[in-house]
Amino acid sequence: MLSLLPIDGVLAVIAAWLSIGICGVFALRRFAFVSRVLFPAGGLVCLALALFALQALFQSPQVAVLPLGLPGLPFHLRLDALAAFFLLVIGGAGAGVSIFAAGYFRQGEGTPPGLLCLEYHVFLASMAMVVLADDAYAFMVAWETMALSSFFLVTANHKVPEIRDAGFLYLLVAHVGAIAILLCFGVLQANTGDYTFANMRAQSLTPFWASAAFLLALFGFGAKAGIFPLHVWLPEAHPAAPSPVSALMSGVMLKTAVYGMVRVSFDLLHLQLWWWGALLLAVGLATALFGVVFATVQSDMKRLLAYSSIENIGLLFAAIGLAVIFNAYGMRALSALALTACLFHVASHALFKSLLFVGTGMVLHATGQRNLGRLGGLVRFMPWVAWLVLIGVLASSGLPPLSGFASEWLLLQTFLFTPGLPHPFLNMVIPVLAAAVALIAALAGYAMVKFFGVVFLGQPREETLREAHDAGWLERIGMLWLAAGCVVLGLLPTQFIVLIDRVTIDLLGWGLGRQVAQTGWLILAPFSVERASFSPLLFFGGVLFCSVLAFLLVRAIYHGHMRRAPPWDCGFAWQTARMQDTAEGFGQPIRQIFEPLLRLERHLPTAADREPRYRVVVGDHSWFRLYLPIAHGVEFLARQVGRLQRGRISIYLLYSFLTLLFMLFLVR
Amino acid sequence: MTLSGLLSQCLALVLALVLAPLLTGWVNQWRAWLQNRSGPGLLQPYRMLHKLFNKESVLAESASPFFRAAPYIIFGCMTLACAIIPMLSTDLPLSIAADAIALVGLFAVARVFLSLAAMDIGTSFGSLGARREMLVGFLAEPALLAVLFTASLIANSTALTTIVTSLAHREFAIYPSLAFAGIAFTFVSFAENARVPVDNPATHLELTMIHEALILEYSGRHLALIEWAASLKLFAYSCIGLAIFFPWGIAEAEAPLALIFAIPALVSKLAIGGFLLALIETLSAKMRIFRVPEFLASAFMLAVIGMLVHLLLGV
Amino acid sequence: MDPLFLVFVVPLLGGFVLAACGHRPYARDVNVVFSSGTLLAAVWLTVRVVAGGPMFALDQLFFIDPLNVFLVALTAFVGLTTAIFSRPYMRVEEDKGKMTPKRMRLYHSMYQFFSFTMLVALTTNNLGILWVAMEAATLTTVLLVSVYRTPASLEAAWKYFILCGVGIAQALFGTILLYMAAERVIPQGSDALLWTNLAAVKAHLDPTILSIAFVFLLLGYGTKVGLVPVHNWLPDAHAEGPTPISAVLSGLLLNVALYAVLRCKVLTDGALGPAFAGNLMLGFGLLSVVAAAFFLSRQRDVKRMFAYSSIEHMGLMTFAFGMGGPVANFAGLLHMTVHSLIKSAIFFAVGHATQKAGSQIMDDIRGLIKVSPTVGWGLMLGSLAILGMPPFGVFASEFLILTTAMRQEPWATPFLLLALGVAFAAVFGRVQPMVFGATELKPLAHPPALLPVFLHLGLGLMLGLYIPPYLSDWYQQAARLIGG
Amino acid sequence: MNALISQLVNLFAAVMLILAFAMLSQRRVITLIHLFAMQGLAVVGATTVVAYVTHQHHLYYSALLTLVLKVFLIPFLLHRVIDRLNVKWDIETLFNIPTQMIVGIGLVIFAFNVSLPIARFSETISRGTLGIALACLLLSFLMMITRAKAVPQVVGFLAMENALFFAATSATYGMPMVVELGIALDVLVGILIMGVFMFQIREQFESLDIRHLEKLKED
Repeated sequence: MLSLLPIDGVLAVIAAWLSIGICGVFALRRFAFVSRVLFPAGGLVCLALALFALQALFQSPQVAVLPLGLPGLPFHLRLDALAAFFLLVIGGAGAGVSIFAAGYFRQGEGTPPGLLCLEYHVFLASMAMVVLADDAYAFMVAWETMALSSFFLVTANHKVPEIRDAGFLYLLVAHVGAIAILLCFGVLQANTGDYTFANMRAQSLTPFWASAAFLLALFGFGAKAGIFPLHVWLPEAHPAAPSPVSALMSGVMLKTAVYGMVRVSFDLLHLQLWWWGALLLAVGLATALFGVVFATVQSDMKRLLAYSSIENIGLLFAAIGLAVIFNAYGMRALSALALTACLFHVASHALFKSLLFVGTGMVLHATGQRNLGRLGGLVRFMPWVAWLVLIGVLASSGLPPLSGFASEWLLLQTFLFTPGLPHPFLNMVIPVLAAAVALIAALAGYAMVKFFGVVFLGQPREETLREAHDAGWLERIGMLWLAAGCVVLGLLPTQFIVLIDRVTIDLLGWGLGRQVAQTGWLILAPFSVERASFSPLLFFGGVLFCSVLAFLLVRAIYHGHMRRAPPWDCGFAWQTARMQDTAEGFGQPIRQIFEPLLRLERHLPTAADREPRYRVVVGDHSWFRLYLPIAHGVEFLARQVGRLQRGRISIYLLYSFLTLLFMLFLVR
Repeated sequence: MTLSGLLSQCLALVLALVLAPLLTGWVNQWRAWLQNRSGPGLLQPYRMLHKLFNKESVLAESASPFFRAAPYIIFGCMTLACAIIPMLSTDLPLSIAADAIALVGLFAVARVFLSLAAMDIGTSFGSLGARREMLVGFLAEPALLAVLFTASLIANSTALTTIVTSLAHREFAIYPSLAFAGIAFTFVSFAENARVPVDNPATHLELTMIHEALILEYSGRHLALIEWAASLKLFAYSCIGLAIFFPWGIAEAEAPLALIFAIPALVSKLAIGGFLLALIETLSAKMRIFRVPEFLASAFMLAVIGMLVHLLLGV
Repeated sequence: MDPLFLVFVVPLLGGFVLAACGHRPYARDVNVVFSSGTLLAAVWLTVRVVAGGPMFALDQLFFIDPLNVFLVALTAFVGLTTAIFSRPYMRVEEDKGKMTPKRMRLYHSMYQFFSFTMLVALTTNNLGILWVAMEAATLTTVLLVSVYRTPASLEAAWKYFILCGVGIAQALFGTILLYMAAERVIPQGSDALLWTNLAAVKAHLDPTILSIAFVFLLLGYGTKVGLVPVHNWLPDAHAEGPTPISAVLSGLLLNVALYAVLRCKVLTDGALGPAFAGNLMLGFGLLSVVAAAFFLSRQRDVKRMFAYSSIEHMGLMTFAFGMGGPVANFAGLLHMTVHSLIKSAIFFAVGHATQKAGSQIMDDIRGLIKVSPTVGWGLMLGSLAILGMPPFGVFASEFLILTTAMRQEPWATPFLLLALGVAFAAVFGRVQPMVFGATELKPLAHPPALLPVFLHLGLGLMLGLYIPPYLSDWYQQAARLIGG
Repeated sequence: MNALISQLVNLFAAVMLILAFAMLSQRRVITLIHLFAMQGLAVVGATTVVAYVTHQHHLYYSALLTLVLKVFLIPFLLHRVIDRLNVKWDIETLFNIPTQMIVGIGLVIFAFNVSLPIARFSETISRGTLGIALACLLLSFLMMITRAKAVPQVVGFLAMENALFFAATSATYGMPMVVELGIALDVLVGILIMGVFMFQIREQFESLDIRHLEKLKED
């Protein structure tokens, strides 16, 4: 083990995944073997990956060349700090999800289990390869393989037309994005014909071409990440996929887009322009606001979480934008802070979003319901799931002392440092944007309270919910692992920042690690304690201490008597579970406030209706204002082009004739 | 951590726990007087707490453990909040645990737990209250943060102690940005502490109630803790406001003896603040719940304008 | 015995033998036997050329260099797999009564003659013979396309005949002009139509004549390549002929035509520099890619759709060769290879699928994965591969083409991006419901031939992940020949 | 002598061009076939003259081949076809004849213009003929475009082949014999297949009007 270089270990992990997948093909319909042996094995391999990545973080970059790929362009692999960090995220979140998946997959859901196993592990392996790739070809192959394998996973239950449509939309956007990334690499290789990243780093492009590369990367990676307005596939694909797959897609796969963005902007491009950062920031915040508003008005659990992922991705892009702005002005320390915030949030989001998605998966299995309006009160029947999901919910709301808060805290700190920027406009606008981030974070809390409150608390809205069963032991282990990750990351951010430090030093030549280490392990203070400090352990300890003390004192001084009685509810005599707020009701204030952002279709009952029904459909403007016009445009053009082929042979001959004349005229 | 630091920390904590109900009583008393009522007396909150603690707790049949844990957590959060706000002295060992942003996070934790607990029983009023509380919260929280950001930008720090130190002990300067921030903060405090014009703590009117709807199902010691926590919240908010906008009298870390003068200063400032609060409450009318977002949005805007003013003028 | 000789003789003999016995039940196997004979001969020839370098035969009338030998091998290979595929396929067609024994005889015999003409076209050194072989290939395939004798197939064949006849006539005019230019610089006595002779003096050829000649040649052979706007015969011919013929038309004949264009381009480049021919090909290529993408999005007939996809890919290759340079030429050749492999595999799968559904209309084909998972996966993977999804080889070549274009012809990339996106939406949006979802289709009477499908897909996959060194050497030599 | 010979070739070229125009304006199928045969004869004449001047024996064979194929065999086959299918009646054109003539004149000018730079360098005896050959090619093309029936379209196609043969002979003294034979074979097989097709089209569509062949299209 000691003599094994981390990169060899990572390659072994990838090989192990692939072989597990192939085993799955051979055991195509042997459900027990696939779910009880292969998936847990995959989970253990994830853990090994996390360990190798951890080891690699503290070593100098290592390279490897695989004898695959194009002639003269074998697969170059490189394990540097950035790659190692993302591998750590993949391994960490993947381990929990894999073990959960072992208990989750049920028989008879369309695709045979063995094939699912193959697709799942190829998906994992391709994500690791994306991060590891050190040339454009290997990157693109891994990138598209990732899209493809996840597409097949999304359409696992392909008998449902909506799922097929979702898969189609997903793959289409992914493919168009991939072409943009490909073109970005085409710019970066600067006509040398050498597609290794090493060569791209060595090129110095003119600002025009560098900007072209950056914009292409933004489009390409943005499409994958779900940046507004390229997000449309996300709320369709995530609910369609089986829950562990949604967890991986939302938690991990979206992060590969962040990885790509960071890799291109900080590693492959030799310069940064401030307006790139401003653009990223604007796009990111718009995405975040859009995502969170839509999340609050959803009534489907998984769609809600999918929109919440859009929100988080927006924040991540905004953080990258800040890092780019600072770096463009040579303020490396602040750039490192922004990047640290971004990477911290990457890990944090990977954990809590995976946790939430697998939690919804449990609910879905136990109740068969995805609609929030038909759930409720599950904390009584599925306590394990409920309490573990609560951790995810708190982390996702950005509440201290969990992981979501730590990253948001770092991000807000970065925003507050911008008055030092030499650009008169930026230094004025950006701190104001911090308020927008605060608004987004608060709205995320709203969405999460709605999610948890409606699903797990209150009275069950359907009678069948009372038969819901709790998670099995494998599922519990998986969820516990993820929840523990959220807690640990939240409580010990300093230690985690030391890991991120390796990445920022690598990319920016600056890291927070030294400074953070100075103030001790207890306190997170990126610059100085006077400037800003946050100690999650003290914080948590303080709250816990006060609460426990209060509890003990109350018991000691007074008493612990308690009596159960029917709920009072202002004395209302007759109550049913239907009287609780529905999901739509809970989102109603937000719907009203942000009405211009949404596209509402209301069906209000009239006084004469015998069976009055109230229905509100929340639509996405970008779908109607952007995508449908594009689709119509394509259709229109296709109709016009179709006129070329009207079946009349004389006309065909005429084309040939005119082309001939035209070309002769041209060359004459 | 110095001995004096520990001392001021403990003193602040105890003072907060003890004085918080009194502040509530003071405000309520003044309100009664201003409305030409005789009022229940200053110490009524204490009597109330005592009564509730003694009473048996009646729990709804469907209440989950979450419902029972929430009051303690909320109380713990508010206690910690009072501990980290520099109300008497800037020499607070615990203040490293949380800066301005984390303080807002702390309030958010309490709010989320309260809302979730309200949804737990599954009554119509509970979820109504939770929804309204979160509505108020999602607008008030960023506004509060923006207020704190303005102060942070002036002080170049988000640590509360540093903010207070730099505001209180630098040479006297007029910060127009803080004026905006101050108005915004006032708005936010009204909303956050369930006061008129946003909420009326004295009624159980289903069309308007927010805070009361949340705690409908609580009784006995749980209710006592929540009420106490609410008092603590009012206290904490008042202290934040005083610390940022009227920071005079707060002891510095280097001068532990100033603590002796800090206590009366704080008490008198609180007394004036409480009176003004009661006055404004009396003079304004409760607004419709759908007006609340507008009210809070204007608070948010004011706070942002405050930041902009600071960034524009550089002061 | 000369392998080159065998490469011709085997299919020619096969054509005559099958003309005699093509209606018998065992003719299917005879067809396969002759095709495998051709493949063996082609492999032998390849080995010979790889070991010994370029070679001449029959008084320089034939010439084998790395450029055509790889196409010969590919043609023989796809010829064999298509023959294997056509065994069960045509049997079902016979059962359905669409094919009579007489037609079977015509089919089998013409199949072998068609292989023969393509192999001649590929290996000949004489541009005149090249033309003759191309015309002969048109004639044989016209008969194959019309073999069902339905109104639609007659219409398609007639259009094919007229349009390609006219196109090819233009190519002949171009060849005459080329000959005229060559006669001035090539000493009397040696044949001025031999490509090797022309290539030796290409720098001295008259640029004016060459420019006009290339216009005629490009438009002429381009008609057969299926370049927009002279592509109109292609979708009809592909959709209405028997599926094995669609497979070889798309997989092989278009390649051969493009090969002819390339041979002419080399000469034109010598006289005029790379820009002239390159720019024309860029324009045609791009126009084809874009137009085909939009055509794709309105298709209802599955074979027609994949025919348009062939136009798109031929356009992409033309674009690549138009850019020139070692990378783009390499990419173009690679694309030629993988396109023929994958596209023929798709047609194989489509053939079985249409037989199952009894219709070529895509709305009637549903849930293949349920009825026949292998056919379903074959179609799904094939479509993904042809749409440029890695790790299939089409992606490798598209990768090289797009990245090169980004710096050499950046103006074209938005169009390519648009076209590839539209094409993806069009093809995948239709293939997915065909493969996935619920269905009422019934299994086939005869087990489908899946070896060809997965053999081709496997090779396509391999070329995306790993190109064996000898193959890449071969490509690189060929790319140099084209002017890399 | 040479001048006279080259004038003779030019004369044949002019005859071809006139015949091409005549075919463009001809409405009757029978006459069209006759004109086609006459055009073939002009090609034969030109080939013989060139063969005589340049002493290239293979050109005699070529002339003979053309004579047999284009002057006798193919017109004979076409006659049989129209007898059997009874398509002697006047043909409809898609444009009216005067328009076609005007376009045709434009095409001739264009063709001459295009071939001018080539002719300038030409050393053969018939420098101007390439332009005429190109003009004939384009006129035949135009004829194919404008005719609505299958037989005239085929005749147009064959006239195009004539123009190509003429170009080959006059501009380059003929292609190598192998190629000539191959081309001739292709043309022969092609016309046979076309003949078969016409019967089948007639059978299927009960008409030789190619406007019936418009089913395969994008809708």
